Parts: sequence; C-alpha cells; structure tokens
Amino acid sequence: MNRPVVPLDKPMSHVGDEIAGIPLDFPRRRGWLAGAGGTALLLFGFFLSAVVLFIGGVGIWGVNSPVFWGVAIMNYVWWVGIGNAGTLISGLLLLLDQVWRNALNRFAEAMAVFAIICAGVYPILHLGRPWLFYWMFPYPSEMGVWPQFRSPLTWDVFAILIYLLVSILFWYLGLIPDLATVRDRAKGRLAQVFYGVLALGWRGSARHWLRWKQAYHFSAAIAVPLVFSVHSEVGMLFSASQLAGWHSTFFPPFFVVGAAFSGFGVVTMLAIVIRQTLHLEDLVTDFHLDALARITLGLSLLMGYCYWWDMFNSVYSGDRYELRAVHDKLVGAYAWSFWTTQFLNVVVPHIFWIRRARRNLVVLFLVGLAVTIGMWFERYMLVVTTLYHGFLPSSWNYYIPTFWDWAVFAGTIGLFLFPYFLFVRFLPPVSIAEIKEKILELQRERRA
Amino acid sequence: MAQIFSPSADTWLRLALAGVTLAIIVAIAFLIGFVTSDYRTNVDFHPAQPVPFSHRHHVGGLGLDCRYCHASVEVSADAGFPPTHTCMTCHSQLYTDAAMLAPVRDSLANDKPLHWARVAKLPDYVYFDHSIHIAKGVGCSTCHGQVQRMPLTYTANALTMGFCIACHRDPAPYLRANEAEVFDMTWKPAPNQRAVGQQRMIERGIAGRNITDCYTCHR
Amino acid sequence: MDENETKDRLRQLAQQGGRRFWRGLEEMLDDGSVGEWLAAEFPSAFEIGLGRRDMLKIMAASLAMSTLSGCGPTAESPAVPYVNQPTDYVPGIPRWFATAVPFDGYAQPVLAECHAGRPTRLDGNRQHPASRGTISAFAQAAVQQLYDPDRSQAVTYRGGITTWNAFDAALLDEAHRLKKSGGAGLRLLTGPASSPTLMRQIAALRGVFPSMRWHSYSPVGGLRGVATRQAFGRPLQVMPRLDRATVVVSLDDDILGPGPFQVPAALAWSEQRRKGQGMPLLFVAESTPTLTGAMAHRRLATASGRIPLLAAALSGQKPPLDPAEAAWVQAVRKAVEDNPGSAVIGAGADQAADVQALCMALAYRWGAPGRTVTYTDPVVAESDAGLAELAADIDDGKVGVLLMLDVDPAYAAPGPLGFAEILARVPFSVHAAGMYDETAARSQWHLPLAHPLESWSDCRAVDGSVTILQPLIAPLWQGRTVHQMLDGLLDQPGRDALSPVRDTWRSQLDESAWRRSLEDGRVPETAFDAVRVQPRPLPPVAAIAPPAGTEVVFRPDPSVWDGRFANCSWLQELPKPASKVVWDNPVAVSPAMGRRLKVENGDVVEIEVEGRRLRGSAWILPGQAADTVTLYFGYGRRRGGTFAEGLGYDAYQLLPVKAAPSAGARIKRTGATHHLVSTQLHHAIDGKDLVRVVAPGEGIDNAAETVVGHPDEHSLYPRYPYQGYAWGMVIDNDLCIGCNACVIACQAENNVPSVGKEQVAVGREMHWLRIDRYYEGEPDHPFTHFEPVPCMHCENAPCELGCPVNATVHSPEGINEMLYNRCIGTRTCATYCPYKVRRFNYYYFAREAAPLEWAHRNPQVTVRARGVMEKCTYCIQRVQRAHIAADRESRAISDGSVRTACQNACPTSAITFGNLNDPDSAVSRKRAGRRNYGLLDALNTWPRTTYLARIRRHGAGEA
Amino acid sequence: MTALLAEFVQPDDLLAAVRRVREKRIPIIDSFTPFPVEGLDRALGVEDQRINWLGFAGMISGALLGWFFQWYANSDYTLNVGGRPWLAPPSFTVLTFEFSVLLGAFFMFFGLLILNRLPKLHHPLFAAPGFDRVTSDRYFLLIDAPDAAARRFIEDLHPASIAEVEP
Repeated sequence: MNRPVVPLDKPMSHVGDEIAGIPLDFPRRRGWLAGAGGTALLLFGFFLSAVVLFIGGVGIWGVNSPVFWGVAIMNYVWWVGIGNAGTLISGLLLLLDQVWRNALNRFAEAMAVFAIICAGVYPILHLGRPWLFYWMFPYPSEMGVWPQFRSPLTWDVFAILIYLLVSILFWYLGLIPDLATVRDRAKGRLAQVFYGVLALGWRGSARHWLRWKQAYHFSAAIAVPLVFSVHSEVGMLFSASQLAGWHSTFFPPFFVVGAAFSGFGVVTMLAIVIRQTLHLEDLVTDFHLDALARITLGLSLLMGYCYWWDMFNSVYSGDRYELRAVHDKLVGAYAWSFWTTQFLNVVVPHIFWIRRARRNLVVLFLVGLAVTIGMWFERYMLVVTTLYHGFLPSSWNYYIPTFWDWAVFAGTIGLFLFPYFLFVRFLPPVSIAEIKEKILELQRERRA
Repeated sequence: MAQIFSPSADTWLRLALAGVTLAIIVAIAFLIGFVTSDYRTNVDFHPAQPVPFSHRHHVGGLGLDCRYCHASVEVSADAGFPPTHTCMTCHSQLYTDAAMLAPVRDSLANDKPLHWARVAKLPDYVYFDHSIHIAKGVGCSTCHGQVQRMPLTYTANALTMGFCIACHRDPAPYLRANEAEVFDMTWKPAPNQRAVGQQRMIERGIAGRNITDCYTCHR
Repeated sequence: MDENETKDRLRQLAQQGGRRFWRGLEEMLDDGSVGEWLAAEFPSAFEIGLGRRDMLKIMAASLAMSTLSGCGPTAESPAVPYVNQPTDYVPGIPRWFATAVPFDGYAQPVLAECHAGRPTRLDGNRQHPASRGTISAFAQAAVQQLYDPDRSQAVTYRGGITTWNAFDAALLDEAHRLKKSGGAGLRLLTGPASSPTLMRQIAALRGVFPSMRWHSYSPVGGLRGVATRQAFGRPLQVMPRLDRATVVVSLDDDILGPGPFQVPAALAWSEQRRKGQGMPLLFVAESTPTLTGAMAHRRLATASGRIPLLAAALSGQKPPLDPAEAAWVQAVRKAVEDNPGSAVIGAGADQAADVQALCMALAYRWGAPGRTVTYTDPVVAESDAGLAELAADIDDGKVGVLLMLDVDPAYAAPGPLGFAEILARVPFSVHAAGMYDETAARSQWHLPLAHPLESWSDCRAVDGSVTILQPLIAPLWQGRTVHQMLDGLLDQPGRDALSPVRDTWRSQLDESAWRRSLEDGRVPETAFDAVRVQPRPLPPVAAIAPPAGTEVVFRPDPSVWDGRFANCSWLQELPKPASKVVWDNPVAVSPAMGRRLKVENGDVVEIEVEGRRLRGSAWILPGQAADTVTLYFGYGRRRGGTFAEGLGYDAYQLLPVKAAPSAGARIKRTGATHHLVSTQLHHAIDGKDLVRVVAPGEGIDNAAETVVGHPDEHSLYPRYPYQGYAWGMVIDNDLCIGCNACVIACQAENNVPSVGKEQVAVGREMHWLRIDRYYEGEPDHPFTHFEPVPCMHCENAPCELGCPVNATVHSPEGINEMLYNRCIGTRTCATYCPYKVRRFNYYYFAREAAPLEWAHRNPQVTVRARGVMEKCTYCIQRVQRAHIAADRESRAISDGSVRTACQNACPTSAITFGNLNDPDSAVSRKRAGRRNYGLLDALNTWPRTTYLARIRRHGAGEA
Repeated sequence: MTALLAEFVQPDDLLAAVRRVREKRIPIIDSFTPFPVEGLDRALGVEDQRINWLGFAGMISGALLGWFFQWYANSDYTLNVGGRPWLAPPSFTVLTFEFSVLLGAFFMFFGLLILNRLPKLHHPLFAAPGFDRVTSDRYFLLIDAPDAAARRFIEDLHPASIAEVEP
C-alpha cells in the first residue's frame, strides 16, 4: 500500500473533526433533502400498497397453485441476505483484526439493521390473514396452542427478530463513544442534549474502555455465528421441503455465501456514494475499495462454485425429478432467470481481475449493482423454477407477478433507504474511536 | 466546559426509562385482563327474551326435567328449543291471560314462531354435540351453570377453547354416574370424584380416546 | 306473493354479502320462515294434499326474506323453534327423501339430503338398480340449479311481467277456440319424455283436440328409433350388456360417456371389470376422444364418416380400408371368434340409420340375444313428429297455438332451420322453462317452470321403472310443473301440482303403495320386461368413403351437455375429461391438423359448412381423428343466465337438420387468439410410476413399469403408533372412467367454491379432488389414463412440518387435519406438498356466491374465509358423525358405515374408504392386493391414500 | 477532599505518567482517553473479565431457556406433526442457539451499562476545564492528591494542564 489505510499524517483531532462534523454541520443539505424526499415517497408507496394488500388479500399478487410463494418470499430472502453481509463485514473482519474494516463497519451495520427490517415485514405481508401474525409467537393463549417449533418458518421468525435486536445492540454499542465525541463538539443546546442523552454520559474512562472492548468483541463473536445460523435457516425454509431443486443439505452454506455476496455488493455501492458525497476519501481510501472488489471477486467465484456444485449434486443423484429441476433451470420457462443470475453474479465480477477496474468508482458501483440485482434473480430462479414444476405434471403452472408484487417491492426499497438517509444525516457514519485506535497502533509501529 | 445536564438529569432519565418499562408491563397486563374478562367472554350475559322465561321457576320451582323442553339433547348435536306448542300444553290451563305470556299465545294463534335470543353461543367453526356429552355423563350444569337458580337465563361459564380443552384434557372430575345425575342441576362431585371419574372414563371408553385432537371440535 | 315483491326481494338479495364462517340454515334462515317452512314440510312430503301450495308460497317468500336477515355481517342468530314441532323431527339431523331428476327423458334416481327443510345435496338411490347409490355429475348439479338466482321468476307476456291468472285466462280463451276446431293448429313441443302422467295428459288432450300434434326434439339422441325399425321392425331400446359381454365393440358410440346411460353402463362395465381380468375387451373406433375410448384396449382414431366402412368390413363386406383400420378390424374379428356368442357392437347415435341397424344385426349375430344384449320397449315415448316438421308447419302457417314445455328450440335447433326467426309467426306461443332463455325471449308467453326438486311428477329410468318425483321444497319462484300447464288446457287451470300425478296412479297404487313407492323412490313392477326380437334381412350398407376435406362432428359438451347446465358454476368449472378446459368450449382439432394449419391451443379458427361460418378457438386434442373437427354444444348462449351468456361458440349454428356428421367442411385459422383456460397444462406422464399398469394377475413387483423406491422404514424417529382406527383410502385406477362424478360430489359435500374463469386462468381452482389425465404414447393415438387425486393424508406429512402455527396436524386416527380457524395463510404447507392437493383462498371465494346459493351449503362443514388453506379431509364430518353415533353406544364403527362423498358418487365404485387397522375391512383387503401402490412413494411420505394399478391385457395394448 | 486532573497531549506521555505515579504509590482514581489506548489498562493495573463471564452466563441460560421452553410448549399440547414424536430434539437445536445468542447479547450489553454505571449524564468531570477534548485528542489522569508533594510530583510530569476537581 503506498497510502496508509488511516490518515496518519493528520493530527488525532482531524478524524473527529471530519466525521463528527457530518451530523453537526451537514455538507450536502440540498442533495440530502432531495434524496430523503424521494425515498420518503417510496416509503409512502410501501404503506399504500400494504393497505391495498390487506384490504384486497394476497390474491392481488401473482401467487397461485402450485407457485404458492412468489416475489414476497424472494424479497424476504434477498433482504435478509443483504443484512447479513453488514454484520459479517463488521463482526467477522473485527475478529480477524482487519484495519481497513473500521472505515466501513458503521454504515455496514446500519445497512444490516434497515435491511433486516425490510426482510421482517415480508413474512407478515405475505400471510393470508396478516392480522393474526402474532399466532407465530409463543404466548399463553386461551386456546392453549403454541407455535410449531419444527417449522423452519418458526425458526425464521425468531431468527430474524433476534438478529434484529442483536444487530441493533452491536451497532449502538459501537456508536456510544462516537456519540460522546459529537456531543462534546456540538454547539447548539438541542444537539448537545440529543447526542448527550444518546451518549449516556460516556467520558472515556480507562475502565469503561476495557469493558467496552470486551463487550464489543463479544458481540462480534456471537453475531457472526448468528449470521450463519440466520441464513442457514432461510436456506432450510426451502431445503426442509422435499421438492426437487430445494431438498438439499447443501442449501444452508449455499445461502450464507449468497447472503455475503449480495451484501458486499450493496456495501460497495453505499461506500462509494458516501465517500464521494461526504468527501471521506482519506478514510474510505482506494485500498478499501480495492479490498471490497477483491472480496466480491472471491465470493463470486464461490457463488459460481455453489451454483454448479448444486446442479452437479442433482445430476449425480440421478433422481428423475432432480434432473428435471436442472433441466428447467438451464432451458425451462424461467431459464432466463438462471442465466441472468449466472451472467451478473458469476461472469461480471471477473472484471475485477483487472487492477484498474478495482480502482474505478464507476466500474465498482456498476458491479455492486449487478451483483445486487443478480442475487435477486437468483432467488427468483430458486423459488419459481422449483415450484412451477412440481412432482405431478398435472399440477404444473406458470407464475406472473402482478403490479402489486412490484409495488410492495419498490416500497420496501423506500423502507430501507429513507432510514438510511436519516442515519447518514444525524449519526457519525464512520467509527471515530476505532480509527483513532488504529492510528496510534500504526504510529507506534512506525516508530518501532 | 459547562455541564450539559443538571445533576437531576440522571434521575429524570432513569425515571423515564423505568416509566417506559412500567407502561409496557401495564399494557400487557391490561390486554390479558381484557381478553379473559367476562365482558369479552360474554359471561353473565342476560339477553332480552320475548318472554321473560324463568328457569328458576320451571326447573328450580316446579322441577321440570331439562328434556321436557330441550327434547333432542340426547340424540342430536342440538339440544333443541321447545316449540310454542310445548309451552301451551300447560299454559292453555295456567295463567291463561297473563300479560307476560301474550307473545306465546300470539305465536300459537298466528302460527308465528317465537324468537329466543341464544344464551350459550359458540363460533361457527366449533361443532359441539350435546348427545355425546350426555351419553358420556357430562351434566348440563357443568357448562350451563346453576340454571335452576336463574330467573333470567344467562351465560354461567366463559365458553372459550380454554374452558372446553380443560375438560377434554381431564374429564374425570366432571363425569357423573348415571342419567339421573347428568340432568341433576344440583350435582356435586363425589368426595372421591377423581377415582370414580377415572373408573368411568375406562368404562365409557373415554380413556383410550384422544379427545384433544383438533377435529374433535373443528371441521 | 306477487311479482313486484319478488323483484324487490331479488334486488335486495343481490345486494347481500355473505357472513364469515356461515353455517347452515339454522343460522342463516333464523326467523319466522324456518318454523313455517318446516311445519309445511311435515308431515312428510307425500302426505300433503290440497291447500299445500298456499303454504309453500309463504315458505318461498320467507326463504328470500330470511336469506336477507341472515346474511348481514353482524346478523345475530336467534333460536327459532317451531310452533308445532312434527313428531318425528329432530333438530340438527338431516332427513332424506327419494325422488328423481329427469335427464333427456330418463329418470336419474336420487336421495336428497334435506337440512331443516332445504335440500342441500343429492345422493344416488341405493335401492334403485339404475343407480345403486351412485350418481352422475349432472344429477348432483340439480341442487345448484334449484338455488340458481338467475332462474326464471315470473310469468311474462311479450317480455313484460304479468300474472298466472292473466295466463290462465288467455289459455282458457285459446282452449275454447281450439275446441271448436278440434285442436287444429295446436302443437305441443317437448324434449324426450317418458313421464306416464305426461303421456296420460297428452292422450287426454288428443281426446279433446283430435287434430293436436305432439313434437319432441333433442339435439342429441339421433335416429335410434328408425334404426331399430329397420333392424327388428319395431321401435326398441337396445342395451348392450357390458357386465356380460366379453368383447365390446363401439363404432363412435360413447357408451361410458356422459348422458342418461352413463351411470347404468358404468355400473355394468365395472361389475365385470372388477373381476381383475381386464375384461371386457373393449374395441373402440371413434372420431373424437371419449371416456369409452380412454377405457379401450384397442382404440382406432378414424373419421366418423368412415364408420360405415368399418361396419361393412365387420359384417363381411370388402370396403377399401387403410392399413390401421384393416388391422383394427382384423383384431376385432379375431376377438369375436375367440369369444363366440359373447360379443356386442354398437354404432353412434348420429350414424346413419342403416349403419346402426347393421350393428344391431351384428350384435344379434355375434352375441347371445337376451344375455349379451337385451331389447326392451323404448323408455322414451315416440312423438308424432320432430322439430323439422314443426318448423315446416309453422312456415305453412299451420300452427296456431304452440306450447313449448322445458325446451329451448330458439337456441338448440339446427341453425339452418332458423327456428328462432319463424317462431315469431306463431300467433299464440307459450314457453315454459326454468330459465328465461333464447326461446323465452321470442315467445309471447314465458312461464317459470318448477324445478324437478320442487315438482310433483313421474319419470321412467333407463330400465323403464317409474320414480315419482316429490317436491322437497316449495317452488321458490311460484313456478308450475309441466302437468299443471297441461291441466290448463284440460279445463283445470291452476290446479295443485300433486293431483295430476296422483290421478295417473290412483288406479295402480292405493295410498299405502303410493307411500311406499315414494319412500323407495321406485314404483314396483314398472320396469320393462325384455322382449324377444327377430332380426330382418338387411341390405348391405353403402360403404362408400366420405368426400375429401375436413369432417365436422357434433357432441354435447361433457360439462354443460346441450346447454341446459350452462348457468351452473359447478359444471362450468368442471374440467372436461379430454381437454381439462373449463368455462369454454373448444374446437377439438387433431395434432396432425394442428401441425398442418399451424394452429395451437387457443388460436381462433373459422369452420365453414355449406356456406355457414363459425368461429371458435382450437384445442389440440391427442387421439382426435386426423381430418375431423369436433364442435361441442352448450355454449355461445345469448340468454340463460349470468354464467351461461357470452362463453364460447354456438355449435348449433352449423348443426345440419338431419343430425349426422357433415363432411366437406373447410377450416382455416383466423390469426386471432382467445385464451382457453385449462386446469392441466401438461399431459405427458413424467415417469411411468405415477400411473402404473400391470397385466391381469400380475402385481406391481413384476410389472413392466416398476416402482422406483420403496418406503424406507429407517428414520431418525420411531414410527408413529396408530391404535384404534386408521382411516385410509384406496382408488382403483382400473375402474376409474374419469366421469367427474366424484369431483362434483366432493364440491357439493364440502362447500367447495367455484372461483370463475379468471381465477382458474391463474391457477386458483379450489377442487379438493381433481382427476389427473395423462397420455402415454404418441399424440396421434395415445393411451389415456385417469387418476383421481385427493389428499394423500401422508403419515409423514411434509405439509405439517412447515406450518408455524399447528394449523395442520395429524389426528390420532391418521387423518391429515386442516384447521381453518387456526390457519394464518403462510401457504408453506401447500408449497411443501408434493402432490399439490392443497387449495388456498386467495380471495373470499365462498362469499362471492349469491345469498340464495348459500342455501345449498352443507351445515356440517365450515365455509372457509379469505386467506386460509383448505383440502380434502376424508369427509371428516362423516367420520365424526359415525364416531359419535358409535361412541354414544360404546360400540365400534362397522366397516362401510363411513363413506366419503366421492366414494358414494362413483358409478364404478373405484374408491374404497375405511379402517386400515381392521385387516378384514374392504380397504385393507384392497391395500393388501399386489396392484396396490402409493403415489410418489419414493418420497417416503407413507400416504394413506393408495392406488391400484390399471390392468392391461398383453397384446391388446398398442393402439 | 480534592482530586487532580492532569491533561496530556500524547497517549504515550499519559502511559509514562501513569507508570511513574504508580511507582510513587500515589493512588490513581482513573484515566480518560478518546479511545482505548493500548496498554493503558495494564499500566493502571485494572483487570476485569466480568463482561465475558456475563455474556457466557447469558448464553448458557439462553440455551437452557430456549430448549426447555420448546420442550414445555410441545408437552403442554402434544400434537402429531408429520408423524414426528412430540419431543423432537433435533428440531429444537436451532431455536436453542438463537435464544442463547439473544440472552448472551442482553446480559453483555446491560452488564456493561451497569458495571460502567451508565447512563451518567451529569458528572463533575464534565465541568473540568478542557475535559471536552477527552473525546477528541487529549488524555487525562485523575489522581487523589492529599498533599502538596503529590501535586508537585505531578507537575514535574509536565502535563498540558492541571486542574483540581471534585470527583
């Protein structure tokens, strides 16, 4: 690396000035208003389509028999995947003590939190009788009936909920010292109180720091296996059935990889946008982008391996129905979803073998986008190609999403982006204390 | 640097947090209370009837048998309501000009049936069968309460799934000896009820059956 | 009640919505009506004499009113006892009445299940040989027709609403005028009729009006009478005995297909088939795929116009045949020689009379007359003349008064007759029917006809035995019976419905005999005796090949017949056996023709016959004769109800006056397309173990197509122990003829909603029991397999594993339970189900029925709301009824005392249900047989529903 | 009694000061930094593993809760689901793990707040001059200063500033 990952040449206070300055004196007010306004509209669209859905019933979607699950479940899996990567970047890289991770973890975690919320609404939206969703929770009802704990759906309900809580804790834990920084730099009374309360009166005591580090590492240590478990369960949602193309022990790891992959795509896009708009070039350096690109490339290779290994499994099994599932993927009515996936997830990222591409913001962004979309198509491929051709040819049918399927999807994008805009505007988007810590570390190394 | 917060701020913050927690607890408690309240479960619900029929008088006082009016209770799912004719068997002789009985007389005269308000209501997806309960020795008063003490009939028990399932899980305490006891409104469990109850479960083939199965009541 | 009231009520009815989880009349009709209604129902229907009609009127009114008050979303449901409760009535227990539903002049004997005085469902009549407890889809649909809100509801004169009195008066005048002229110009037009009362009345009419003429018309049925005259010199009803003949040859004759003969034929066929030898050997040569063809050992797809050649060849002549035909004829002759004295042959009703006659002669020669084929007097009486003559007379102005009873000639007459137009020339035209149809719109008078379930009447079954029709409910729309109409001409206007029928039988049946025949649903000693016949020498048939070009054959639609069921949503949504198309009638085109014209399913084609053109959308039908196009009746209606109108094409436009296939037609594709909706898009068997075939005496283990996997007993968990009862079902694929009776039975019993064309198009049909149809072999002459698929009730149910709220679990007796009230609609169960037998209420389908239709819902079964899953429950309500009855007396449920709806209806008894833990139960014995296999048993789901492999005799296989 | 708050500009100066002060046996109350300074806790001689133990305890209790809750729910209303026995431990493992993570996180987080006595919005140190830079680039040492000698000793360490505070 010719340039350091963290700004060593500047005084310690610089990092604080730069990042704490963002919430206190936001540089791009007009642009922010535009973006927040637009996403707020999408959010409104979400509530609108939800109301229409509850009044009209799931019949307004394209789901039918045998394709009882449609876009809703795809989006669910998609959002969970994106969320998972946030935690992986933050937690896993922390445990691996990756210096460059500190510039990214904060908004990766934020991404995780909001993505999980988006995922969480789908299991409720897609219910036939959504107003009874609370029957999925274990509470002492007068019926004396409990949830069915063998069902992957029940697992998912808990997994998503717990994952949301843990990610929020993890996120907030990291925020506390930085909120204190913002508090101490705030001039206005309102800002002081707002950040003061959120900072809980943090004063950087050595003992506090000691426990904080333990807690922070501990949360990372449990968050990472949690991520694996969460997306494994999402995988089991499919593999617990006996349907050809789903019924495979290979699904949990397959899904975890996919989750990380899609998430890195989104993080890449966010990193670029935030870096450019908020001028964080010295924190989010080319090295960071390069690292993201390399990981994306690596994961894409892994994805390709998963796809084709999964199909090899099917072919190797020799089972007639598995073979047909493969056939449908390759040349069936929904083969386009498979090949789009292959192109966007497996082919496109290979551009990152080229060094210049890894440093080119436009290329990076586009590839991130490609991966994100590609992962959506993968879910489409997984859900539909298996369902539209069941075991009995008599029940075969096709699936066409309706306007309202797409409306809800667009809505959830608002549900993700609008809070994200708020986060960027009012919270320190990069971890201050952790970067300083690394600065001292590197300074000492240099002296030594 | 000046303090942002006054010394009392912490107290206020802690109070606020405590307050929120408390509010949540109270809300849950209220919810549970409401769900199980008589108001929601219709207990003690006295509907207005076309004729202020008194079970206390007819059952408690005169000692009429349930089946005199609810004739099909032993053979059908429905206990059945008495046709006007049944009322008039007596009331063509007794209280023939009592004002309160005018609707009954009109009903017979104009061949227009009486509209009784149901007291014991079940949801439409619950298929309760009187005959089998009678046959197995579950008495009227177990669900309908001390009807012979009711001047105006009202709901004695909350007919929730909890109520039904409790008995279906453990029928022994409610099983009565014979027909006479089944229709005896004043029946009290025997001192060794559990023992005899379990004995009766075996005799009547209840012991072997799983009657908490969903399709027992729902279809 | 007068017409205006009726109209108001109807309007209000139309505005009513349904109520969540509605159950039974007890709640829906809880107001004054119930008491009166029941009171009027008692003492039981047959004792009510004069003065009943007034009573019934009130009831009809109150049904309307009560529906009103019952269906409000917040309707409180008071308890409404009788004023005087009938002695033998028990609240909450259904009562059964025996009656019959006439169909093309033949009685279909039924038992009607009545809840609180309202018929909700029809079963077959066990005591009647023409039913033996089984029933066709058409007969069951009568209940839905009864409550059809589109039924004709008022007397109209020139389109305006008037009263019965007005009509009676008008008719009286006409009658006086006619008396003077001896009835000159008086014409009666009916459908095929066998009713003794009607015959008596017609005879009486002839007495009063000597020169009256009786015409009868049916678009199907054809020239049987003429043919029997040629063959035996007298009108006869010829019955091939499928239960005795070992070789059955059908020349374009759909013996097992829909129609009045289907149930008796299926009963007989299955009787021999059940012996497990794959007999009778069925040889079918047909132009268009039928159920008979699907059952054939050897099927030949050939033009209907070439049937005479085949007949000639079989009779020993040497007509020019192509190789396939020659081979088929060869096979038939060999089979006939191998089975001396035990073969029958029949030709289709629309074949030329001499061809039919020839086949009758052959059947006489090949078989043992009286044993393999029996002859009786025709059950359907012969009228003076047909429709063509009537049209001619109208043209010549010979017709003054025309009474059209329960017929719709303006719609169903052959197009070339132009009957709809000439009808206007009749000075005094009266039309009586259940619907306000095309003819009603063109007649001066239209009269609402009472529905068979509302009527006193009588009718002969296929064997000639008479069933007295008794009303199970008051005429909902103050309709009158046919007999009451004719009473009007016999100076007895407005007489009650019972009297004309009772008069007919007063001499034969005293009061007790009358009662008994009502209770049994059959008048003793009325069946026709077999007659001995002498065949007459026949000239050889003119065996000339038909002219080149496309041939058009006409068939009644398998679901809506000639159009009379067109407004019945059950039947509209009933997949047609061959195409599985619903809510439409396709133009059946052979794969070869499809290739030639580059036509695909749904492409609109234009057919031209003798200058008349017709457009319909094509459906490629495997097994269709190469150059033959099949048109189906019953669609393209301009009137006749909200469901009936505007669907499909009107085949009658092309129907030639002399019913026969028309050759030399031209067909071309128009380029337009019209989406035909089918419930089964794929037909090739994907892996032969879905439908298995064995040779006689063989078992699955050594079958040609053998099982892939056997249930694997090794599991992480112990196998679940089922003490007590273990309910299971076995379906014998060798007996299933794909007649759809079970599908409708299930729908009627379990309140399964119809969802409409649009919803079926997106794959949301709700049938709990579907009949899968698979093709084997090449599309030009495939083998057809039928396989009814209800819920398998797997012991390792994949669906249950998926449900997060325990809304679907297993009963201790092994039934896969579906709890509607617990279901939140995650649809995971349906996703996990390998058989895709689960159905989801994407909308509140049940509520979309008109309030009046709620009257035929089964009070024993919950009506499902929006957003819940549903599926076959093994008719749990019946299991529980038996359970409670048995448990009350602490005895065991005897085998056969629980019969599912589908099992009850099945004319071939292909379905068996019972306790698997009882080794002697019928179902256990079948399951123990070597033909038993589980669908997709390699998945280790341990299904409780299993199948018996189809039997195919070696050598007979290739088509 | 009063305490002394010494301000340093470089983290390593703070470390050096801490070592010297401890050699002198002058009681140190606490030290404040913008970020966890490597080696500071060792220099201060503070040793505290309680957070990890709390988290661990949380995970154990979570696992127990998760498993036995499922056990209870299934035994409370025993149903035959897909032919499986009512007690199906293999399918319980997933939620057992989820619950252990949940309680682990909770114990750890709230344990942290309690051990750190947070939230503490008002603290005398906030009033100390220049203490607002503790979250930016200044490093503070807080010691009990009973006598002048100690104070002098601190001054010899050349802190950026010294202030008397009421801890």
